Amino acid sequence: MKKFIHDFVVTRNHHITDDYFAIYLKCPVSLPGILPGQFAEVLVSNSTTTYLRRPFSIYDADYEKNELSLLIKKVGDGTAALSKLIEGDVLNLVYPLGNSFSMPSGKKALLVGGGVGIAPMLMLAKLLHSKGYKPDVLIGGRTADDIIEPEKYEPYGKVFITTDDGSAGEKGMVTQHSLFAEDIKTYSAIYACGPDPMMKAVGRIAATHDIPCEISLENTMACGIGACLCCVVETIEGNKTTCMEGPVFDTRMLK
Amino acid sequence: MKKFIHDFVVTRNHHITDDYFAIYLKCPVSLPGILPGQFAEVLVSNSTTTYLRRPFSIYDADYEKNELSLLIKKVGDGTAALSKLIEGDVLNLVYPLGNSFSMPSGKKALLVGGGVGIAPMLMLAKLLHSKGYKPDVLIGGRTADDIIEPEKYEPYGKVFITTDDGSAGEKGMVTQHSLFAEDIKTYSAIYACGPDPMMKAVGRIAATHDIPCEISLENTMACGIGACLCCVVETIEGNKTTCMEGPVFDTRMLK
Amino acid sequence: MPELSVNVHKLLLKNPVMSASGTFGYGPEFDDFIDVNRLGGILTKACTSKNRDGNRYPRMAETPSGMLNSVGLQNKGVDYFINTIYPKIEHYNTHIIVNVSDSTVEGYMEVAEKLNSLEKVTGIELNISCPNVKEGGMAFGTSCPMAASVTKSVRSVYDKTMIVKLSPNVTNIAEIAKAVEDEGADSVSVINTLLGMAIDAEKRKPVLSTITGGLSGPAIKPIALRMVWQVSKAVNIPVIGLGGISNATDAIEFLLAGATAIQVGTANFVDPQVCIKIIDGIEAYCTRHGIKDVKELIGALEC
Amino acid sequence: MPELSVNVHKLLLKNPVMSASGTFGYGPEFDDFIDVNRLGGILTKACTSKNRDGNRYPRMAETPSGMLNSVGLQNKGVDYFINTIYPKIEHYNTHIIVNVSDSTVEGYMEVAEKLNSLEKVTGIELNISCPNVKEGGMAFGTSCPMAASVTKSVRSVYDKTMIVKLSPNVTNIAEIAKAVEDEGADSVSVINTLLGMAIDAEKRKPVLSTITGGLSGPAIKPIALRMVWQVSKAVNIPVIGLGGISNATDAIEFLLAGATAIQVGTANFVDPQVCIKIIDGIEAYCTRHGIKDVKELIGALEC
Ligand SMILES: Cc1cc2nc3c(=O)[nH]c(=O)nc-3n(C[C@H](O)[C@H](O)[C@H](O)COP(=O)(O)OP(=O)(O)OC[C@H]3O[C@@H](n4cnc5c(N)ncnc54)[C@H](O)[C@@H]3O)c2cc1C
Ligand SMILES: Cc1cc2nc3c(=O)[nH]c(=O)nc-3n(C[C@H](O)[C@H](O)[C@H](O)COP(=O)(O)OP(=O)(O)OC[C@H]3O[C@@H](n4cnc5c(N)ncnc54)[C@H](O)[C@@H]3O)c2cc1C
Ligand SMILES: Cc1cc2nc3c(=O)[nH]c(=O)nc-3n(C[C@H](O)[C@H](O)[C@H](O)COP(=O)(O)O)c2cc1C
Ligand SMILES: Cc1cc2nc3c(=O)[nH]c(=O)nc-3n(C[C@H](O)[C@H](O)[C@H](O)COP(=O)(O)O)c2cc1C
Ligand code: FES
Ligand code: FES
Repeated sequence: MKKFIHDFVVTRNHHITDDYFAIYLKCPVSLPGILPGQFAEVLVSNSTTTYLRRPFSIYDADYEKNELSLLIKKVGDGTAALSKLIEGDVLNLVYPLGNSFSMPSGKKALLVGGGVGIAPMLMLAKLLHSKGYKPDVLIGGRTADDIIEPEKYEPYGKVFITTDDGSAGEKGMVTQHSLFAEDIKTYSAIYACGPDPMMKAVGRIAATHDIPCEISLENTMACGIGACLCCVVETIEGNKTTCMEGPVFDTRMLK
Repeated sequence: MKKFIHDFVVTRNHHITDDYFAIYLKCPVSLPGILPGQFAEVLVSNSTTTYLRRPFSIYDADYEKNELSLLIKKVGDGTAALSKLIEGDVLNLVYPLGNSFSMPSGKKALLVGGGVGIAPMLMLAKLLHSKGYKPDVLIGGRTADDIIEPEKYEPYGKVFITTDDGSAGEKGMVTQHSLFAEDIKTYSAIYACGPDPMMKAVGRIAATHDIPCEISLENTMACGIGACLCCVVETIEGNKTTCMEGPVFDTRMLK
Repeated sequence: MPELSVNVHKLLLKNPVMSASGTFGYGPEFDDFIDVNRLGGILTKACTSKNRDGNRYPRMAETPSGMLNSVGLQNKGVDYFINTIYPKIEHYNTHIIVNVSDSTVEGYMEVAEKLNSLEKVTGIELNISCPNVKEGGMAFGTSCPMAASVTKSVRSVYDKTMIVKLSPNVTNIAEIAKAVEDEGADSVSVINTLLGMAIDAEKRKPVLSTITGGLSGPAIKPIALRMVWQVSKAVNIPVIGLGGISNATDAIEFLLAGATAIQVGTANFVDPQVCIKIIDGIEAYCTRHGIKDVKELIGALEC
Repeated sequence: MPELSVNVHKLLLKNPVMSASGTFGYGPEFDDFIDVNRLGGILTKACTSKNRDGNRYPRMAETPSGMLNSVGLQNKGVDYFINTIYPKIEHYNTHIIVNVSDSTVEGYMEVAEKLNSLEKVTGIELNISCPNVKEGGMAFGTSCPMAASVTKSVRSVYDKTMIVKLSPNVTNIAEIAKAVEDEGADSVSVINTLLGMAIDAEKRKPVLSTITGGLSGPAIKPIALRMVWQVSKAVNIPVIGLGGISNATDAIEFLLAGATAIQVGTANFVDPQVCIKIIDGIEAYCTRHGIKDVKELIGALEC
């Protein structure tokens, strides 16, 4: 897929909670096609301490409005600076980067997002739904504050929630959710994105039940376009770049 | 004089021309006394390429409003970033720094400002006027666009203008202005701030007529508080720091 | 239109701007963003005698105005380069210069010898300065005798333009430059990365799997510029300057300091179009200053 | 409340945070902004045997995340220090360590000997690494025999804590550290500035009057951290870490890498209160991580 570099204009910076915000960006030309799981490398030009671009999954793409959005969690200086952008500010993106999720072999699919790891799941849920699949979306977080915009997924599938402290949905880790106990075998694919331990745990359960499982990795990146080889992950076929050959990997491929 | 470090709040960023802007800043506590010629070291926190603080003369101080202002010319990344600040933004200042102008021995004084070098002259004109002196203010620039807010000086003295291209006031360099030809001996002090060659030229004329002349230097600075010894100027008494023993120097002292 | 071409030994570059090894892939990675043919040359990712997996992840850490990397020469080996990569890049209408690395002198020689016959590979850059491999790498570049020895050996098997890329992690880089000049280097590139380290204070662990890594980016520009200046005064062969170059002004500073050409590395990650902007910016600078030929700028610093 | 005190040889510092030489004046420059007594120590501006005017203006250039300086040891000489400056700072309730420099071994010895008797100067830091003077300075710090010789000579006339400040402009800093340890250094500070250069492309001239200058600030932090790590593994005396430290996280990284104490330099220019913020930040880190004594962090990097 062809990659672009464009100056987007911020149309809205929506502060969802203290820690999470969604930034809506208008494309200066007609928005190119974007696949679920793809990401953008964002130039942060309003932070004195951020040098490299920052990678973010594309949260949503609206081809009618020519807009895409990013869902971002404040974790350091770069994300803090992005949270301060306001309508009219310009943001330079290199995009769309990376591969995408593959389609399930059967009807039902389970989408698991932990915290901000939910970001790539919205476009995936939409696509699955539009193609006639039945996605279930399981959103996990430490507390209710980490369950971001769950209503967005409702048009496309059933939404389930877990929190570590039980402040929303079932109490416990995502992998402790009753879905994994009861219905797990009914899924023909599992997709997960979130903290490493969470993705590993989901992968292990999927392997036990022999369900194909794809996870989206967040390896640290310098270029995002396959030029630096900084973002590699060890696979059974050798090192692969997360930015080009990922970020989505079949867990059976990973070492 | 005691120095302070304070987070000021931008109350207005007044874009005077494409190149010049005046930024008005509210002090979080009661504004300490500021002398004409003193400056502030400003932390630029919205530029990725600016590391050290930037020194700017204090343009004006309004003790009733608890505000001070800076008059800034865009010359590089730091000043460009400052030009983008908007109402409500926070700006950290170390101030008031440096010495001040001394008072003339007789009634009449000539204040000469070239381009943004006019900045320290406003407070000086005010002070001289309030103490009963009669300041004449001569503002020079390349074109009419470099003659910034001349009306501000009118309440305090007579205002004269020169431009290199004659687009405003007399045509020529400040030192070619008729004031220097006719009335120069009537002044008991000359004060100048602007490009180096201009200040040197003014100093030479002052010396010829044996008029005390003080100029405000803009040596590059790292600390602004006498700690680094980067900003030195050679004087007949040895190296002096521009930030502590200056920025105002009697031209007879300089080598 | 000012003349932008420069000569690095036998290579006539259409302009002084090349991409630095390891930061530009092999070229096609940037096809979506720029016309790669506009560059003066492409320095490929390091090529070694055998396949190398490189170091374990994590391989990079951001630092103030820069980054550390410890990629460690990951590549599929010279045969793979010749058979699989070369056919995909030989169409480029610019110099392809292969960055040659290895752990042993024999390894360097093997790679160079095999590349000698590739028509469109008009030169090699001997990387005797990689800080990210346990054996060889930087060790070759931090002592005069070793730098001389690898240069001499490769020279004996390689006919075309041979550039030697120097390590900045030395007391006296000019001495090393002279040592490789004496053994037949046609040019030197100055500098490779500075050895640095990053620590995750929360985890109390190094950020990189290799503990230390190579520092690049604007942070190192003042050091690189100084070294280019020192080396260009010490040798008679052309110096290629690099280290932190991010815009045309930076590039011109390196030319003034004595570089005949420059390379752009880490800046490609921040702006994949930066090389073209630098070429255009150099041209604009020349026009603005009435400079007819960019060669007038080389070493033109007035001290 | 975690214990923050550390020992550098005979000096008990109330916390590991000191100000770096040449960036903090003599202390009073910061009285308006902080309580200087809270620091673990103050390293004064360099002190030489005779008055020195330093280099000509311009003496500084901003660089990406850093700066170059070529102040060149401007000071009024050791007698002026003793007679005029010392009385103004002896009231401080913290260690005053004088940074000692000169062009000759005899000059170093003269300064050290004269300082030996000042009660409140509890140590000296031998600056064998100043890149900004024509004679002496860095030359002493870039070869083992010279570093050893100046250390040995000053040791013979100075009884109290003697720290030697090392130059990063070397191939192997650990060797130099060992050389000065062998000759009686009680501690080493790592690092002084890296030799760099800045050019004004418009004027085609060097920015600094001295052409080259010393690079400091966050830009050099990864290099400094690596060198502290290398040196602390090589010597048995305490290492004082510095180079780009700007916040408590940076400081903790240096402790983890093996530094017993740290110095804050250029960051004082950007935030004159930074030293205090770093002390408070180290305390907060210890509390948050359940660390009872900051000494537990020294060299605690898990590799
Ligand atoms: C393909 C991809 C997609 C991503 N999608 C999203 C997204 O949709 N929304 C979102 O909020 N974030 C996403 N991330 C993570 C995001 O890139 C980082 O949070 C961001 O770069 C942090 O920048 P910062 O300057 O705020 O923090 P920094 O100051 O750089 O880092 C702050 C802390 O976060 C840690 N950190 C930074 N980056 C990473 C990383 N990639 N992996 C693990 N730890 C890291 C650092 O070690 C440090 O402790 C994605 C990352 C990748 C690689
Ligand atoms: C005591 C003092 C008072 C000042 N008062 C004012 C003021 O009231 N208003 C105002 O607009 N400016 C003033 N200046 C100058 C101002 O500090 C610089 O213009 C500013 O620091 C430039 O920052 P920048 O990041 O935009 O430019 P940079 O990117 O740092 O520099 C851009 C260009 O300007 C040159 N430059 C930068 N600083 C100086 C300097 N000090 N002297 C000469 N050339 C320089 C650089 O060499 C470069 O060519 C003053 C300077 C001093 C020392
Ligand atoms: C990710 C990365 C990989 C690199 N790989 C190589 C390499 O394979 N061979 C080499 O000689 N230099 C390599 N370098 C060094 C660069 O070519 C260049 O010398 C250095 O980064 C300084 O230039 P810069 O600051 O413009 O990046 C690499 C640098 C980076 C950042
Ligand atoms: C303006 C300036 C002056 C300096 N003067 C001295 C000095 O006199 N003696 C010395 O040993 N180091 C001197 N240094 C070096 C610092 O003490 C320190 O080693 C170096 O700046 C790295 O630390 P930093 O990055 O925290 O500044 C000076 C540094 C600067 C920026
Ligand atoms: S981030 Fe550079 S190759 Fe993936
Ligand atoms: S700017 Fe540091 S002493 Fe003047």
